[in-house]
Amino acid sequence: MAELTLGVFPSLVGSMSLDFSFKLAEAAIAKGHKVNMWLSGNAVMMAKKGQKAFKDYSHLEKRMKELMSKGMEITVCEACAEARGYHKEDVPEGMKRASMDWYLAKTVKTDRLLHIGGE
Amino acid sequence: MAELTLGVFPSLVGSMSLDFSFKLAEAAIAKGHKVNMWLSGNAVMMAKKGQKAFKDYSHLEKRMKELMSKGMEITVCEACAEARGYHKEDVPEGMKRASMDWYLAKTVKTDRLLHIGGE
Amino acid sequence: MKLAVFLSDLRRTEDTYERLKAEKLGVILVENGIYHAVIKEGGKDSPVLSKAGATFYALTDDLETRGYTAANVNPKVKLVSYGDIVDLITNEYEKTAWL
Amino acid sequence: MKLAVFLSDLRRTEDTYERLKAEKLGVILVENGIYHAVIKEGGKDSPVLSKAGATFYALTDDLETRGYTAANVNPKVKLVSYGDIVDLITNEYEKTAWL
Amino acid sequence: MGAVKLLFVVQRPPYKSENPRLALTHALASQTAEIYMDEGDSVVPTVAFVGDGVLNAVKGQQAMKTYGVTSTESHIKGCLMTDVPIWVCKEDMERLGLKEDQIVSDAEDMGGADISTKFVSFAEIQKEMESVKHLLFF
Amino acid sequence: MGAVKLLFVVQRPPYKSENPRLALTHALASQTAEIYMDEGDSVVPTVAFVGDGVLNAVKGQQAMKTYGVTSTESHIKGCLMTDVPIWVCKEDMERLGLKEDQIVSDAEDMGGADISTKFVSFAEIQKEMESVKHLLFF
Repeated sequence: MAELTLGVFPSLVGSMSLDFSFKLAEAAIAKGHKVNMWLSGNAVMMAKKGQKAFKDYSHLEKRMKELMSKGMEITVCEACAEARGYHKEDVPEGMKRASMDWYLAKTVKTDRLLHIGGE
Repeated sequence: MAELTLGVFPSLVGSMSLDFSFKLAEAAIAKGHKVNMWLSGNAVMMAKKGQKAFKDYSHLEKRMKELMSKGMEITVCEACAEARGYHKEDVPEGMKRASMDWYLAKTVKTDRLLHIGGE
Repeated sequence: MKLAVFLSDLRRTEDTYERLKAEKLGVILVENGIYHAVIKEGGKDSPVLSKAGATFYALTDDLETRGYTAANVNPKVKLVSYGDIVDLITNEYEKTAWL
Repeated sequence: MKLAVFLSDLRRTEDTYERLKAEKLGVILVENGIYHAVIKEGGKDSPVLSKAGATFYALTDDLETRGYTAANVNPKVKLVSYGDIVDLITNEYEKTAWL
Repeated sequence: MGAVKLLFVVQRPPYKSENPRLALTHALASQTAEIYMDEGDSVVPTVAFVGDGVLNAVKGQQAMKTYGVTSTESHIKGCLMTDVPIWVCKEDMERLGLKEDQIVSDAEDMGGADISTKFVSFAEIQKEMESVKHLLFF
Repeated sequence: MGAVKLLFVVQRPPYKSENPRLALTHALASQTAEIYMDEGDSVVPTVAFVGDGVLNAVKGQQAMKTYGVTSTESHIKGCLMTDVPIWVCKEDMERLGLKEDQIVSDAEDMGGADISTKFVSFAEIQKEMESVKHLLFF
């Protein structure tokens, strides 16, 4: 089985790139792969607990926790989070915060990297 | 003197549309106009206190407070804020939260509306 | 190289896409990229589908989200699931580029 | 109508822009829209500047942010400050459209 | 001021950002804005889809099934149900190869609306731009 | 694994989103990533500007003066100072009418870098795409 690393940079509520990333991670884990996820830029929105689930918006906290319970490592960019006012106490349980070198280091051993940039 | 209403929908840290909006508001107030600002979509990021000021990111909380002290009304979309996990206690002092009808109602009397959409 | 390119937009990034070359090239249409599989602007296939030697895929979920079904899809394009994309990027291609 | 159009991007929204008409039309280039005032792609002026009957403005702050100065600006385009934009939209034009 | 007309112009495709949906929810909010207004004032919105924005109005959107989110389609139906006019640009439909039967035009599954989607030329949208007080481009 | 090569490709203009800047700060993070890696492993990044992305490399950016934020230019200089190669696509410069003297090429105001910006053809970038382990498009 392969190790897949996803770097997710775009998105906020409303764009579907974060949804895409979590669905792809779910499919990869179902096939027995190891998945790492790095959230930077606007994707650090996942580092804020207590998001209200409206039908108009995708709500990914529950799915994220399931994937973490199945071994997915998920880390958000610490500076990107602080710049948005998301602090340590806001982080959902199991998620890590780190600087960008965490992501760079993951690229060394991972078999595949899917880096989702965009605007 | 005219009344100008700005509706600001794009942006997060990194895009410059919010910076644009606040600078334009500042210039309008300096000329004696009345300014209202509606923040929706990703622009509701202003409804979160405690954003760390990094040089890499624009940091608008201080300017926002100055403009409010000069009479600018600023209101954020309540649902957009809750969907991102920004609650009542997160709102900077002086800023209001309301539903979209606040913005619609402002369009009736305002002389000019600049609605900043985008992606 | 064996490269899987993801296109997630209807417009832009065309000039990088046009110039990119790969021994084996897969083009995976996701999000608003799926419009390239279903729209014939001015009666013509999307220029995206004219990339020589490429194999084209479109994500069914993203097609359905936007109101399209298999019946609308250009015959050059294969429909895939999330699981299929995982297989493509782990087995068929070695590198990925999300344009 | 007297319309002030804001362009904030280098690409896109062209088709709406091309079709828009106004008795009096001001085109205000802000953010990445300023590139239309300074870049000659393939040696030519930006098609944005060929809009008939329009008056063109570019925001100096946004020009300087991106490394350009008055010396680079197409002679069709007037440089403006934030204060000038306030005057334009309150005195010269009646409606605004941020494309 | 009486009744003030607004034109919401949606020019970008759906699901890339929340803005096309926000155009619809904001137009809908015209119905409840009176609490902030003086007696006799009101807001009268029209929503026009132009350019790639017409893709927002393609029917059969399965966003709830695939991603668990409300589709843009259902927001359009919500507008029709509350008499907010929905216009779709004919020239852009033609350019993108879209037929009228591919477009959301009523809200039968919500009980039926009194109005249906209007297929208009850009010239009609241009005329509306001239007649409204304010323009909101999304 | 030894030294693993990465190519960061920036294809969009600056200041519209933070991504072009994040490409540069992430490339720079290769310098400090060892703490998470095994002995002997390292990451070797190259940053290439292509398409409209070459506009990131125009010199004289006054973002600190105008908006109080670090310019993309200063991040490019930061990369040069720490020996992260910066490449700019020649064909795209030509298309956009940019001359070499308009492009950030050294970091003299930061004390001077040992390397300078390389002006390359797309073919060279293509070759680098083939030789690296992973691609990161911004």
